[in-house]
Amino acid sequence: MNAPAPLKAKDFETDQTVRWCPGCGDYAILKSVQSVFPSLGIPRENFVVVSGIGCAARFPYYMNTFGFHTIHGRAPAIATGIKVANPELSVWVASGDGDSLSIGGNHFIHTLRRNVGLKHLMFNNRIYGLTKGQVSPTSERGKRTKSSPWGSVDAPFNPFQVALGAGATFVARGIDVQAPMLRAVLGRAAQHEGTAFVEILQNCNIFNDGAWKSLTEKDVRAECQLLLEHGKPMIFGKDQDKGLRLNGLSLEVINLADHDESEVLVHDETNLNLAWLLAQMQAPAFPTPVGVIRAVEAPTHEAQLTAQLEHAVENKGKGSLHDLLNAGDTWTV
Amino acid sequence: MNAPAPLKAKDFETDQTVRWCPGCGDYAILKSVQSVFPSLGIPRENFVVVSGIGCAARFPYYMNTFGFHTIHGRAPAIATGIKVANPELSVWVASGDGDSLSIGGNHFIHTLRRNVGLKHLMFNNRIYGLTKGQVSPTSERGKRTKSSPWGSVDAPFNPFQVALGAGATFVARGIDVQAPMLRAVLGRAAQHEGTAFVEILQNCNIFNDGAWKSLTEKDVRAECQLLLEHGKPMIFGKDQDKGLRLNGLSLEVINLADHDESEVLVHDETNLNLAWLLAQMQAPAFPTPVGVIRAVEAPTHEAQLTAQLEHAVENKGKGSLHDLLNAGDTWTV
Amino acid sequence: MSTTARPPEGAAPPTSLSRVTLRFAGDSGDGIQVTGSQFTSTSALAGNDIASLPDFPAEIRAPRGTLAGVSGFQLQFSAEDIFTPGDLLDALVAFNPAALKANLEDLKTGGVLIVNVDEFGDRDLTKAGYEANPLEDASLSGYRLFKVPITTLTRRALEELELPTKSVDLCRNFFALGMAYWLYERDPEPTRQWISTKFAKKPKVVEANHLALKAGIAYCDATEAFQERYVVAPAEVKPGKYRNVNGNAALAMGLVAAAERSGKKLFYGSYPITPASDILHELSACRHFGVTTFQAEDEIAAVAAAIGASFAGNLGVTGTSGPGMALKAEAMGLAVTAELPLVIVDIQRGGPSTGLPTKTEQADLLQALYGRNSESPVAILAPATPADCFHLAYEACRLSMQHVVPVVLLSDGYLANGAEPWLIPKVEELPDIDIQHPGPEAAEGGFHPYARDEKLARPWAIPGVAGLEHRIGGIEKANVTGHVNYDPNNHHEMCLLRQEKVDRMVDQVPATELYGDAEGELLVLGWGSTWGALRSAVMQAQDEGQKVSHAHVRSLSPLPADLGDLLGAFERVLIPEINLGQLSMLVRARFLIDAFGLNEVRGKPYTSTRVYQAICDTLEQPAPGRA
Amino acid sequence: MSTTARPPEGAAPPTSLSRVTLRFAGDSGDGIQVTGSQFTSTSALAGNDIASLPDFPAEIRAPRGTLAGVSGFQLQFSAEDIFTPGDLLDALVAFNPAALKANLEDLKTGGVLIVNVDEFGDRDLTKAGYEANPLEDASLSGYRLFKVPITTLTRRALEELELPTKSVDLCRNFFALGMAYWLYERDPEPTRQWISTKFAKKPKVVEANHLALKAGIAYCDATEAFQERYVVAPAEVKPGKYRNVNGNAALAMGLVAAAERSGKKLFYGSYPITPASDILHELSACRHFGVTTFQAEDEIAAVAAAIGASFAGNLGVTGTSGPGMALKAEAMGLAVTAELPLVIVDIQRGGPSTGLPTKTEQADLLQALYGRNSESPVAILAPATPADCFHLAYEACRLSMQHVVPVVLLSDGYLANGAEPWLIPKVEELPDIDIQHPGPEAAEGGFHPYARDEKLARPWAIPGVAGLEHRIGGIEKANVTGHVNYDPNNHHEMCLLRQEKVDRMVDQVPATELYGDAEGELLVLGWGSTWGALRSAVMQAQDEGQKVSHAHVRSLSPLPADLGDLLGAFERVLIPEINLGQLSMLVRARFLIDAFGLNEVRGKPYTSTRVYQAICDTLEQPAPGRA
Ligand SMILES: Cc1ncc(C[n+]2csc(CCOP(=O)(O)OP(=O)(O)O)c2C)c(N)n1
Ligand SMILES: Cc1ncc(C[n+]2csc(CCOP(=O)(O)OP(=O)(O)O)c2C)c(N)n1
Ligand code: SF4
Ligand code: SF4
Ligand SMILES: [Mg+2]
Ligand SMILES: [Mg+2]
Repeated sequence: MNAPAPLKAKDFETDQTVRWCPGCGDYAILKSVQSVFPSLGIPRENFVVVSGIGCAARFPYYMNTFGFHTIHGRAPAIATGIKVANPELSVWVASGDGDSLSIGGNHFIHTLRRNVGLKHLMFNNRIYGLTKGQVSPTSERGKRTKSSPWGSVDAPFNPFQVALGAGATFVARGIDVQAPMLRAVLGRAAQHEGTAFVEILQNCNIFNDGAWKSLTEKDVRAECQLLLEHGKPMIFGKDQDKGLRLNGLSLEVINLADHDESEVLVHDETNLNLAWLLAQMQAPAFPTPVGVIRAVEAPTHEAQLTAQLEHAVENKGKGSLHDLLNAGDTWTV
Repeated sequence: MNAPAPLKAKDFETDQTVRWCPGCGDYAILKSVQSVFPSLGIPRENFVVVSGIGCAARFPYYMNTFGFHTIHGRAPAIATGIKVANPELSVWVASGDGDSLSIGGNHFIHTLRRNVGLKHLMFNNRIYGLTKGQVSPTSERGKRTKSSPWGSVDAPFNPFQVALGAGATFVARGIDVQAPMLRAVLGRAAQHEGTAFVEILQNCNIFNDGAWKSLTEKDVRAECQLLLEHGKPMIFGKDQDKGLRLNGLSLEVINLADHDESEVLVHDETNLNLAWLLAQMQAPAFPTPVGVIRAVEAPTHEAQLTAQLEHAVENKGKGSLHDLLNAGDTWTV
Repeated sequence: MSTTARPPEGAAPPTSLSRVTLRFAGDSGDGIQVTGSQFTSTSALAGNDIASLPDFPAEIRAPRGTLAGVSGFQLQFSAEDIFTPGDLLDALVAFNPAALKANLEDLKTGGVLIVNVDEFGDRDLTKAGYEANPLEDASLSGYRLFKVPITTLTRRALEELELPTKSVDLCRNFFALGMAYWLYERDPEPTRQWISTKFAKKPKVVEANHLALKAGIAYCDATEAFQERYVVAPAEVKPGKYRNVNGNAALAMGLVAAAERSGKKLFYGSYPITPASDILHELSACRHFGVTTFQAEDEIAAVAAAIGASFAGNLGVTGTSGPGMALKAEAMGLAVTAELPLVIVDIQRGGPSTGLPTKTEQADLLQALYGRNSESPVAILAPATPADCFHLAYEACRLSMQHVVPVVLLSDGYLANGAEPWLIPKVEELPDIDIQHPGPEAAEGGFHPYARDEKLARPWAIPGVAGLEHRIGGIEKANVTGHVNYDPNNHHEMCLLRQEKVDRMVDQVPATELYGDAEGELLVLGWGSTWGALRSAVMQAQDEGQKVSHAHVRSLSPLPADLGDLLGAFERVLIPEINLGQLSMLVRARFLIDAFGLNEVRGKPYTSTRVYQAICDTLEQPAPGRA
Repeated sequence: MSTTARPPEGAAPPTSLSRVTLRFAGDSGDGIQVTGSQFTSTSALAGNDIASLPDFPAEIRAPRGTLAGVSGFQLQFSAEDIFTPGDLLDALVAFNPAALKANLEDLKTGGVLIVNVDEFGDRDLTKAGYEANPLEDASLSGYRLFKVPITTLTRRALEELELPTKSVDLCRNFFALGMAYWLYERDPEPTRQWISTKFAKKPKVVEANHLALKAGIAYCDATEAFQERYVVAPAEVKPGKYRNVNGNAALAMGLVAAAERSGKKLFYGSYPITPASDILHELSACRHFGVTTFQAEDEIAAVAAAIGASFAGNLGVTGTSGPGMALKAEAMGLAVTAELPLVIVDIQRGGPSTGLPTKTEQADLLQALYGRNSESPVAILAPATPADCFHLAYEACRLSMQHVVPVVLLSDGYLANGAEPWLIPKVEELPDIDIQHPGPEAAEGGFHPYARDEKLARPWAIPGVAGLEHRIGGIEKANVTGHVNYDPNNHHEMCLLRQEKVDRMVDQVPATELYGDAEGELLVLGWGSTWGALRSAVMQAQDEGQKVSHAHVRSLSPLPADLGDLLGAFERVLIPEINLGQLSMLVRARFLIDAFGLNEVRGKPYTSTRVYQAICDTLEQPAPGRA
């Protein structure tokens, strides 16, 4: 085969009209993904985008790859089958907060436990978009929606804590409207061998407009976000004047005017306990961490399975159907 | 009503023959539960024991309370309906590791998120007992079972980490064969208002005999278990000669011969990050923590719902069916 | 009131019509649903019989101006009894080219067609997929086309308010409504009042919409454009107090009513899904009725929690649509064998799988009957009209609690969103729902959770009652004692008992109403939301002297006791359903009748025209022999 | 070999029998299954036709000596063709009082009854629920009772080995087997060899078991207890190589064979559930065949992963029992509309809900057909015998991949565990499974994922092939292009196409084999595991001159093309099934035939006696008229 022409973002667009509400954050995510895919050195035909149901889950229709828009919550399980069947494929799950964490919560945690080589992108708009505005498992307590007109009584999940609790090997956060950062995060996810969980903060301008505004508006970003970089001190603020410090078992924000930079904790993607602390950081006391919170290599489900298949052949010889059928006590008449 | 005669363990026995394998750890758990229930000051008719399917899930049949042996994995959801319908009831879920964490994983994490007032007892034998010995989500990697004759390829869940990740307000561990400790843990769970998750290490002598032997055998207990007590330093060992110390973001075991007791970390049931660290402690480097790892009060689902129901009546007046039917534009012919 | 849609003195007298079918169509942001509802209410107040149906786009907010974004609202108003929102349109108001394109095929030749010409720019046409402007070629010559610059006129009318253009344009729908009121001589006052109440907190908006409405009427008064006006006289309807109600709202009220009348707390466990979500929304607002709604993590948890609530003595209800129903299957089986009250609401939609979520279908009947492992019988009711959703929801709760058995309520997307006038029942006239929970006295001599009364119902004994402690579960139980039991004969007996329990509910099924003679050449048999189309079509056939009758089954399990005889009295039976023949199969199997089917699965209700045609076709078929 | 079960010279000649039904019963720890299997293998080697059935207790390890803990193994061996493990027992070996109590009612009057008297102590009797010792009153007088102190004799025989008593007692089953070998003149050599191989690493155990076996034979030789011996001559069976196989093992091999022969990788996604788990176990051992087994977190993930694997080009299979099948419903609907190959194995068990997990039933047929939202057709095959599980598993895979359609394989607990001799097929004689995935050339001119061939199958295009990138999903798709499509006519067409695709598979259904004349007074129609009982009963009726024939449906969807004509040629049709009339309903609805049913749901197979009786009863009924 000739070396194929290098792929461009356009190669990943389909001829289907994109059907999200004008202004929806999903458009920006789509653009970012379309611009990252060609850079990965993977032939287009080796991408598979799998989704459940929801606005987010419309994603595969707009990606010119192999795609499967499945049923609500089951995308990780279907994607697992795809990846195990053919580990060569680059398998991406596009899913909403409801799809991933409500109906799909069990598959979500088990995929993480097994460390199947999927990139799980969760578009978190803290609402059910497609069904027109019900409370989601990431909606804040007290939230009034169509299904909670008196206010939601439940605490939301912290998606990172759920993922870490399930044994996630890669956890990261991006934001719909911050394309360069999102692209970087997606690039990292693509490289990860096991399950890469990426939470993408996404605005649903129809049913939950401004859910992330307090940290995504241009003028507050620097103060409200902490961009994590492995091996770098965790410093943020418009003037890079604040940092994170460990105090016993908790994190605290220090002002670099009063403290030395050496007190600032250095980000370590491989430290599970640090990831756990970072996962909990919430406004207003803390900036929201973005970028890669955790990344460790661990054996993937499919790699171990493949090894086992090979080992079995080494051990027992390639299975012979004739022998299988003729095994056990036989007799001839 | 006359003050009823105080209840005895015997009052909680049923006339049904107990049908576990001789030697099964479930017998001891049953005994402990039967001995704790009468001490709780709750009338017998206010107990409901709910279970899914599995050996563990046979539990309700042997408890002379209201009981519901439901379907595989769904006990927490059914129990939620019971508790919400009647918050006066003391609702207990008896469930296996497969029932809770495999098929029932989603209900498990959502119950914890909502903090529904249930006591969720998970009998962890690291195997599927009832179906005769397949790998469970708590089985160790490499485990050979009927369904994994070549060794399991997946990492197990750490049930505590899963629970903490889901927002658990009460997390504790007991052991089938250590009745006094188990009874104490159950007593604490009974007092907790929200979801109380209790992992009970249980021996399945038929399909996974000795799974916990390395820490439950009488002569190793002191060295291999750390009994947690709120406000007390975390010290263990036959001679109470070892303690836990914080080193950066990790725990380490120190020998009190070489260190002062003041260095030893004091257990704090309300510290989520400490709970996270304790949850990860594993043999051989660490003792297994037993007792109450975490206990914090937080609003329960049903209490908030009840408040909302009351608030609504205050706010809108008790609903009138006539008004409801006659609402909106009406006309008379 | 100076502004009125009444004719100016001296104008030509309006043409009198017995019924009109009208549709508003535009972008989902155009306020189509409000416009339609207002016309509906006004017509109801004017005494017409009415039936209406919204048509939502499948996307939340498809791009403006595209076909995918078209929203519609159709209503029929009439001087006679009507049963459907109408087949072909007498008039269509199209707010943009996409709306025109999507709806034109339903407009009668010669029908009134009002378009907002301001929206027919080149880009608008392209978005709608028009290559040429239909307003400028001959393609609309078959209709009475009125090209009105609605945007311009509205803006002009609201000039003085100095509102931002965006806000002004939001009033265009009232301009159009004004025109429609003029055309059909409707009193705009109720709408004026509605506007005043609705936007009470925003006086500017009130004023703007009032002005737009008035301008629409004034435009018609002033221009010569519309030469004709129409009146539809009030219908003769049963006296009483009415409101317009859609199926989902009616269903939700039926549940609340049953809870109130039985003194039970309603527990509604659900997971959002189109087109059932509105029931969750309606009930969530009913906290002051003591209604508990539980938005579960999935459909399985929703039904499971409802089962738990039932076990604890609430009226446990769960609601969903087809795909969610599939997920509930295993737990429904538990409710069957646990023999607990449980109402399962399925608002059917287009399938299989995700299918056509916003479209209607009647293809979950066999799923409701057989969609569980093993012999797992439930009762099944299916409302025939939006208002009937109230009555059958109420009945489902009553039966479920009194017979201690799961009951499925099969509505569909068409009933859910379709609306009709509802003669509001008096609370005290609703059937009694007497519920008996055994008290502590039942413990005497030993409590038997699977003892049965003459209905074969077992006692609904709830936790908290001393002495009634007992265990139930999904494993087979001994009859009477309820203990786990593996005895072969007991199992067989229990399987038969569970079926017999449902079968005995036939006593509770009213005699089948027959519309037309009790014998004849053809019986049209239906169930569910096709009722209106079937009734209209049969009326038409009867008017033309055909020996055709109509019967509609509201209890699908058990089937009415009289059904066999009824069917047997006709030479042919035609069963139209929006599926590939599900009731047909049940009827054929049970009564060995070679029934004809009308089976089109197009995601939309049958028109009465289509059913009428099927009637004619069937009458031309030789009558099949009988077994 | 000095030890033999052959008669000593000069002994009375043995009675010759054409067939014998024998059951071993004891505690689950007693080695009953091994004993039974050994007798089965030996009889097979001796040339008999055989059929066997284990009966496991519902509990894992119920307390020793209780009724709940009784394990059984029944086999029939014969000099003629046989089709079931037999109805009533000619001989029963009961290892303890509970085993006696649980099994006695199946023993023929006059049958041989061997009991281990050592186990009839007072405590043992109480545990089994006996108030008095049945060996000491007259209650067993109707049988040929042999009271053998098996425990004592085994201990004595093994004395010299100085093993712990516990180990010695584990050999008692071989003592009993030795007795049975003596009684039926069986050669113990194969069992001796089996013991040697099985316990090769434990020579002491080998020796102990050899001694026990020998002692059992010697005991019979020595005592006068058994006056009679029996021989069952070899049957005339088709020549070839045989093995004994149970349904689940056969099924698993069928899947592996289909994967091998089609060159596909087998992906088996499953969640353990009785009685389907053994398929997972069997396949998990097949890693060296490249078989991937995926023990999922639940049944939904299991089917979902199998669908994903199919999409990626594997042979995706999922297996479960009824409750798990219910959970898979929604995902099966996805496979239907996505039009992917998928084999869904349902090993039916007693229901509803958890029901009777270890017992058999045939009540998931309607669930398989209709247990999903909307019109969601699948193909359904049901094997008739344990060995047939191999062939239909193979066929299900072939059809699913070639027609690109989900296929359900309905086995049951009886087939799963029941065993029969299987004429091992030659690998090269298995039907070809030619699978075509479109290659890059299919991209030319635009790839159409929902274009169809003459079977209406769409191309199975798998990821990794350049140019074939396409999207599929659960929303309705346009035919040919596969794009999301809401058009009403397309939806109707697609609903019909999906059904028609399954209907056209009728070409692949072989003509129905009729046992008996092609017309007559009664056709006995069955499906699934009742085959043996039906065939035996029909043979009996035919032997008695009745005009009765037997037909057995192996393809339930589509039904065989010739079925209607076949049924029409008989005056009456009787459909025995272990449910309340599921195939009956299909047949009645489709053919308008007033079929009789035999519908007993006892968690166990019909005996041929029961079926024979139903045949007689039906023949006495007036023949129903015909439509
Ligand atoms: C089995 C099933 N249950 C429910 C639904 C209805 N449904 C579709 S999407 C959705 C949730 C959407 O929320 P989320 O996953 O957050 O995605 P978003 O639309 O916000 O992107 C629901 C409840 C469904 N399609 N299938
Ligand atoms: C829907 C469904 N799937 C599968 C099963 C089979 N099953 C019963 S119990 C069980 C797992 C038992 O393991 P666990 O929950 O750990 O309980 P244990 O028996 O070990 O106490 C399984 C898979 C079932 N009954 N229902
Ligand atoms: S509803 Fe919200 S999430 Fe869905 S497309 Fe519209 S803006 Fe986006
Ligand atoms: S199988 Fe294991 S868990 Fe189950 S009853 Fe027996 S010993 Fe206990
Ligand atoms: Mg969302
Ligand atoms: Mg277990």
